[in-house]
Amino acid sequence: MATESPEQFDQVDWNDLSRSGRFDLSINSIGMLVTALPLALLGVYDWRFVGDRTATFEFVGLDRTLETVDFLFIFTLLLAFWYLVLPLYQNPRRTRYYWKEFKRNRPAVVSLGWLGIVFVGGIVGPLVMNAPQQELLIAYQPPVFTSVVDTTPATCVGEVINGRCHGTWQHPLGTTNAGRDVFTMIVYGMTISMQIAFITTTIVATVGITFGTLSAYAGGWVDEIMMRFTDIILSFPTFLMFLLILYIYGAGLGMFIVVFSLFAWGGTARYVRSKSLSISEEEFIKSSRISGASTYQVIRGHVVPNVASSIITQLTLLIPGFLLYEAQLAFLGIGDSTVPSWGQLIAAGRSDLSFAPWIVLAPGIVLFLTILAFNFLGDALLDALNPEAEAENA
Amino acid sequence: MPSDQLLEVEDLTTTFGTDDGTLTAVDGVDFDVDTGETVCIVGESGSGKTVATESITRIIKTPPGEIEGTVRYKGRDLLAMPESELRDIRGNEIAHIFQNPQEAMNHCYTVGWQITEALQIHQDVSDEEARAKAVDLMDRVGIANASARFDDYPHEFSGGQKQRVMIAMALVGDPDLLIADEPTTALDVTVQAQILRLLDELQEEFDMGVLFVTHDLGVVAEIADRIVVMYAGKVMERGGVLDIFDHPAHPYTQQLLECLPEFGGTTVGGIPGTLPDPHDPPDGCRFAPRCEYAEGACRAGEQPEEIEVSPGQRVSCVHYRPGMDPSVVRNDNFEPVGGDGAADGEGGVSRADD
Amino acid sequence: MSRRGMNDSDDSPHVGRRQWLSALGLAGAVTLAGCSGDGGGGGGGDGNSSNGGGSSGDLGQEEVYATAAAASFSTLNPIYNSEDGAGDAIARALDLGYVFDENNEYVPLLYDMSTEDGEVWTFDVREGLEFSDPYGEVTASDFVYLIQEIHQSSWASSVNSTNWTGVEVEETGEYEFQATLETPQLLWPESFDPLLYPIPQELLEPYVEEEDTEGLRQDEELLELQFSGNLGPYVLDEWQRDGGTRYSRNDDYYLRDADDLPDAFNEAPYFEAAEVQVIGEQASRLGALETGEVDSAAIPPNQVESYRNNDEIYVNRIPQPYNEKISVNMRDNGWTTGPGNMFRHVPFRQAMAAAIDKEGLIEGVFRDFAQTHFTWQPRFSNFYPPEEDIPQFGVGDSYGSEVARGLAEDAFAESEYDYRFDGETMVDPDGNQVQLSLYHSAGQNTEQLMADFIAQELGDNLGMDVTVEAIDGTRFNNEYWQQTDYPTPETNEEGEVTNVPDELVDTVNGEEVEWTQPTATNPGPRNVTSNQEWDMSVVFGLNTYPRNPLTNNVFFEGANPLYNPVGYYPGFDAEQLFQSAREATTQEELADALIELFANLAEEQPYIMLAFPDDTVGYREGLEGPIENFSNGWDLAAWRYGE
Amino acid sequence: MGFGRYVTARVLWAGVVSLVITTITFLLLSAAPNPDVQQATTQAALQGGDPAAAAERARELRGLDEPLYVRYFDFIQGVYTLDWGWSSSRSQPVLEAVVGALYYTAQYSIPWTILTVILGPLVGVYSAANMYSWRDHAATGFAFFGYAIPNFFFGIILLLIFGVWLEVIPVVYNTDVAVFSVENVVQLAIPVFVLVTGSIGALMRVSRNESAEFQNSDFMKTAKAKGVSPLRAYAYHVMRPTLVPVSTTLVGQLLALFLGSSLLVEVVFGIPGLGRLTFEALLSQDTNLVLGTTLFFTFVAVVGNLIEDLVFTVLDPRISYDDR
Repeated sequence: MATESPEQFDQVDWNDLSRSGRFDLSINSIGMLVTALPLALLGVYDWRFVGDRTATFEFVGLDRTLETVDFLFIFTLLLAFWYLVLPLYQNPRRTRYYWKEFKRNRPAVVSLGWLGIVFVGGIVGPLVMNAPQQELLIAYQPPVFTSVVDTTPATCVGEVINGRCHGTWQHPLGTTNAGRDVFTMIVYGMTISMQIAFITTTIVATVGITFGTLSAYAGGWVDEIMMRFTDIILSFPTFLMFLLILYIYGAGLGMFIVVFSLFAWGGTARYVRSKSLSISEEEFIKSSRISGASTYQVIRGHVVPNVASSIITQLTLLIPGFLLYEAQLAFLGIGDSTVPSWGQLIAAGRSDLSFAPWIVLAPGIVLFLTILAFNFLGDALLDALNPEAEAENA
Repeated sequence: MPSDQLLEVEDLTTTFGTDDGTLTAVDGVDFDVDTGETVCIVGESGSGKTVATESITRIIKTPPGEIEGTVRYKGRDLLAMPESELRDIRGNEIAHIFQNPQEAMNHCYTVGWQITEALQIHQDVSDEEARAKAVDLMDRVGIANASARFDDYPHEFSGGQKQRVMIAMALVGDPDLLIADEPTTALDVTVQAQILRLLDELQEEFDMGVLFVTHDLGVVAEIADRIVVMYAGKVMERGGVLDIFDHPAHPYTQQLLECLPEFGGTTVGGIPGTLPDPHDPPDGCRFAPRCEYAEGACRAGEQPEEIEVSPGQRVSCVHYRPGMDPSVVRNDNFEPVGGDGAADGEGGVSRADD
Repeated sequence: MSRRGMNDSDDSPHVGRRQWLSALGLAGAVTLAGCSGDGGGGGGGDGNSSNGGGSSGDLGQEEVYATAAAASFSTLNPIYNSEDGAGDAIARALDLGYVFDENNEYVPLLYDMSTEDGEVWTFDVREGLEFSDPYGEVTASDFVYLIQEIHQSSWASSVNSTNWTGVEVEETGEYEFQATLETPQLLWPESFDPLLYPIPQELLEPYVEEEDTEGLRQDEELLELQFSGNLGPYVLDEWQRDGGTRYSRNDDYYLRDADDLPDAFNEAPYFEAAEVQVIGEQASRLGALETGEVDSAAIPPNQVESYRNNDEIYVNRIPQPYNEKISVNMRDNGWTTGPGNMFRHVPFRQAMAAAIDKEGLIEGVFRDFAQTHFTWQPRFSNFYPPEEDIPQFGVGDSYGSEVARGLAEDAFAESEYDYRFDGETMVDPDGNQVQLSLYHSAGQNTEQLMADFIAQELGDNLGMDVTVEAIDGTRFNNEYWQQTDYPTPETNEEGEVTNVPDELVDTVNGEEVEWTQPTATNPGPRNVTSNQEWDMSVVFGLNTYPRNPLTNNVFFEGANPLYNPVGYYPGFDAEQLFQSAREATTQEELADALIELFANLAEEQPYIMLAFPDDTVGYREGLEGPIENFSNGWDLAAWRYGE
Repeated sequence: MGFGRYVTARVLWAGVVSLVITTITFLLLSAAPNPDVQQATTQAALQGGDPAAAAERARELRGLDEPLYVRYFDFIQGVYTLDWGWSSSRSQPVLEAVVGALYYTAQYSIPWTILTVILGPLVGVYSAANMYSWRDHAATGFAFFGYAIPNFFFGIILLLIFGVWLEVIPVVYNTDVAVFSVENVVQLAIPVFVLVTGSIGALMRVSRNESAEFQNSDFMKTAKAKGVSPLRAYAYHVMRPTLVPVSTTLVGQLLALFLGSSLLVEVVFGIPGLGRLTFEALLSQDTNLVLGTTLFFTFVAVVGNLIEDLVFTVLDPRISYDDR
């Protein structure tokens, strides 16, 4: 079984980084810098020079506005590419090993496939599909292969047989009360879900790891204060507080992401701290200290790689929570209505549920499947990245 | 074999169904233990010793495990017995001590609770009686201030103390047979000696048969009456402790002994090679792939039948078959070190003990 | 002010006719959530659902008359209630002064009103009205005390206080009192200003002495209507804050003995008990209707057809005076896309009105259950101008890209800034597309549909880029719609204005206008703005007051009326028209002035007027009483199940 | 440190946390404009009075003219003396509103909690005992399903099926029925079921994985060797250590659901409980009530975390009080 320790996987690429020191950067970091720089420039350009409502890419003729959330999203995508995907490519042997381990869990493979679809759909969909337009006259078209009483839709796009309007392939999942195509809206919702997933993950990981390691290495009363602070964060009724903020100040998707991820890192920080404490006791850290490695290098080279696998798992299991919160807010009618999320779609169809259930069912099922997929994936990662757990289950 | 033995194991075979096929951990093993006697099962880790002992009272999980053969305890076949009847024997007549005292106790309960548990399951005793007996036993196994420590939790005990508690736990039902599975392995050397001494004393006191599993021949030398050498689920050699230490017949036994520093310890790195794949054991002698004397006959057919090489000492090796030359194996490379440390050993028959 | 919707969140109260000004005064509290949901502010259960198959105790199906409210009530204290839903709940146990019947005739309940000249009004209090013990009979002094010590006090902040500003009240007999208005008003009762609840003087006295607002607000007798005596068809038994209210029949109901009312009242009420159930979810209200748990509910237009096929339910369509319109911000913080607020140009507003297909909107969003809205009156109003006198933007020839663009070009010509069409696109002087935001209430499906429709039409026909944004009604009201922190004129001890700061002075149509009485909903000239900038909104609908259109002076009487959040400066002499309407001594004069007013408003489009949605209410088959008229519910106490 | 001192320290700390969160809430709300004052101002303006004076009076009346710290201390004093003010959106004292809503919340929360606490670990351990059997797979599937399906979505679907289509449960929550009546059981069955499926999944997973570890542990072997019956072994030797990690998950799960999803469930099913109370208080900008409900939820969260800590300590004798 797990004769190769997965930790080695993490160690290698992180060690590469730490060994090379702070100025002699690895290809990953160079790549990250090289790609993030234009993004930052574009961000500054968008912020300083482009009018509030002018499309960011107007100078090249593209009519697409980038919001702050989009910039963050692209940034996290770059991070994921340079530090997650590229290392996998750089070490094909390990990747193959991982794939072999991972492949054994069939639901997880299916889940990964589904999330892949959501991811690609979220990135590519909005580029190739037009945003769903309101067409009141074709409101409430049923999904293909189904039919409804023909008084439900304003006009029926498909055939009317025996007083029932039949769905068509033009609108495979039907249309909303505004005549928007449900399928298109679901594809657009994928972008939102992926943005939530990637950005929150990055924020939680960054804050959690920083806080946890700092706390562990500072020790003493600093550690005490930091951990008590974490306690408060953990008992904070985030959902309630967000409602409060929303009502007093108003908030969009960006605010949602920031608030929820800023109150979600408590568990990660606690975990990283305890792990760092135990690792710091281990010989190799002592020896690397003796050999003159700085605290930064120790954390970077030893602590982070050692906690990485657990954190990836933890984060995978956090994401569904965020998606759920977004949907809940939207359902309450207080989400960010300018973003076409699945939750918004569910909320829009809620009052029509009894006669046009597909408006709620389609995004609801997609949301359900996505949350399910993240859970399966998290479970599989837990097994694949943690040989002990694997051994137990065998 | 006479049926008045305390424990007779015949043709014991334990297999596990796994994803990669059937794994045979113990493959047709026989041995027996008599009252008041200490029998040691010796072998490398993974040779099937533990599985063999745990198969006796069917502690092995079935499934995935599957146990075949006969295990007669006081004439009754344990393997054919219904589970409920067997439960009355476990912990009451046959007790177990396990390798890792750290893990073998439930961290959620006090040691007292855990010691008395077996008693209260099997015997109709009041809480007070149980407690009194447990405290007595704890005292007996050498735990100071036993009545106070009765209510302590396992994590409040040191490793050696835990093993003492485990022993108390095993003895609380006055067992006739004690199966001790590497009870000293996890302990440091001084504590090991104390525990061994304790076991020795207790065996006499309780007049038990002891089946002792270990890979440590040093321990064997101290306590064993008889030895069963196992390798890859098969018995390689068996006999009285003196016979085997004096003139080990099987190349495997010889190599095991060579690892002992008292015996000159030439092969410091252990025996070269690894155990065969239990899913697919080699033909012929299981040890053949690692045996320096192996020849064609070793690699064909079944494991060789056991051949008596001296009274009570039997070996499973083709070289002792009639018509073979045992001296190929019994060469002079083997030079057991005598009790006084002098290396004389022509024929290698000096006494390690006694 | 109402926004009706077909989704469950339009639970918030909309303001009934009874309390029109309270609504205005509390525009904050009332239009906030901006919607109303239910059907109608008539006198009773109309808009809500009425339930013949209630569940009270052991009573049979038809012995309980229950209505369902979409939202729970903030208060049942008659002095402080400003919500329509709670008004209905109070009305079960406590009658108001008078109602209008289906022919728009005044029907006296507690008192009759009469006048010679519209200036001095005499109130004749009905005899035999009894409070509960120990308060005794209702007399003129109770009403006079209520008006003078509560409504006209400076401390009580009652919701009706504005109605009585400047009115002199005098007790002239045990059952008679007189009110003298500052200016004559022929349609005073129609304005619902002189509508009063009966409240015992003795109950109020301790609070008046202490000027104890909180105490009055929180008084249990008021909150639980414990003094209601024989003054309502039912007696309030219980107010469950979330569940609603429960009543039992009032056998002593005074109208049983009234001989000036239809005979149906002799036996009223016809139910042993009554309930107002709070059912928040629209789907649940409909579900309850379908399963028979309740048997009347407002039906969203897109489902009317399916309910029409239901044998147990009939659907009434009740026209309403509450409008759907786009508010365009003509203040300095509007038109955020560039310089020169184009909303200030009449042709531009006309262009917007012409760019939106009103019939398409009504068909698509309201499924034809709405009327087109061209001027500030519904068509059933007596003061609706002749069709040929008013432009009908957004229908027929006055709809479409060409018309709209033509009008927009006129507006560009008026503007000092170089707005123009660049191909299909409307661009600002820098050549960037005009980009505006349009707010609607969060969670309001109908509003969102409408907003999306508007955005699309303005995009297609005027080449504007309109972003639709949802916002919570309360937040919109506080941060965008109103400004409570505004400059105030200096006053002397008598409260006379001595000096008006420059910020409160602006030139309107060449004349200098002073905002001597700024309000949160009209905090000053266009340079005084709300905290947040905004362009367009459909968050609030407004009442058009068809019974007494003079009331519309709060919106349009000059540039500085009470309610003008959008900063509209009339381009015609509105003040003069209102004045002549007020001074009219005959119905003809009144009508002439008002018709001219509405013709002008149709031209000016102070708000981009879109539609008057009808209420569509489903009733249980057999219920007698509901009418398809704005007055629906006036005789609620006499409603019953036919044999 | 002894157990007593440990508990004292934890309780004190819980007090501190609640104070911090209360303070944050107070600051958030005091930074927002007060709708009451705005209303008074508007009112005054319409009456022709002086809005500035009216605003001043309204502020005075509500004590808003005092410096922030005075208001803060008054507020804190009010919080701890249970004087939570008057709810303007419901015309009743805040405490009364909270207690009234709690009555309905408790009606579904108690059965939900009990069922979760009992069923979660039981099914989890059962699942582990039959690992990789069809029962295990069924239980696991159910766990994942319940975990992944959004409660509110599940709720409306079930309401649609059982309430509207099949008409076996009432569509409208009836507050009139007695707590212990068949009607109440019927109308609460679906909300409780939805919440249980939501909370039980994680518990089952944790119980299953943890007990899988324990049932293969050496001490289980010891127990078996002692002649302990399988039932007793599971009940004592597996369940007990499993409860330690499970208790953590349990409190966390219940709290998360209580503070988040139960609100949605109340909205979906029309239960006038605490969640809806909070939500409606926010909608109507009823400051006092918002504060009151926030306080209550904070209190629940803090107490929940406290209980979690204490239970953890009690259940796992290895935890020494000094470490935490």
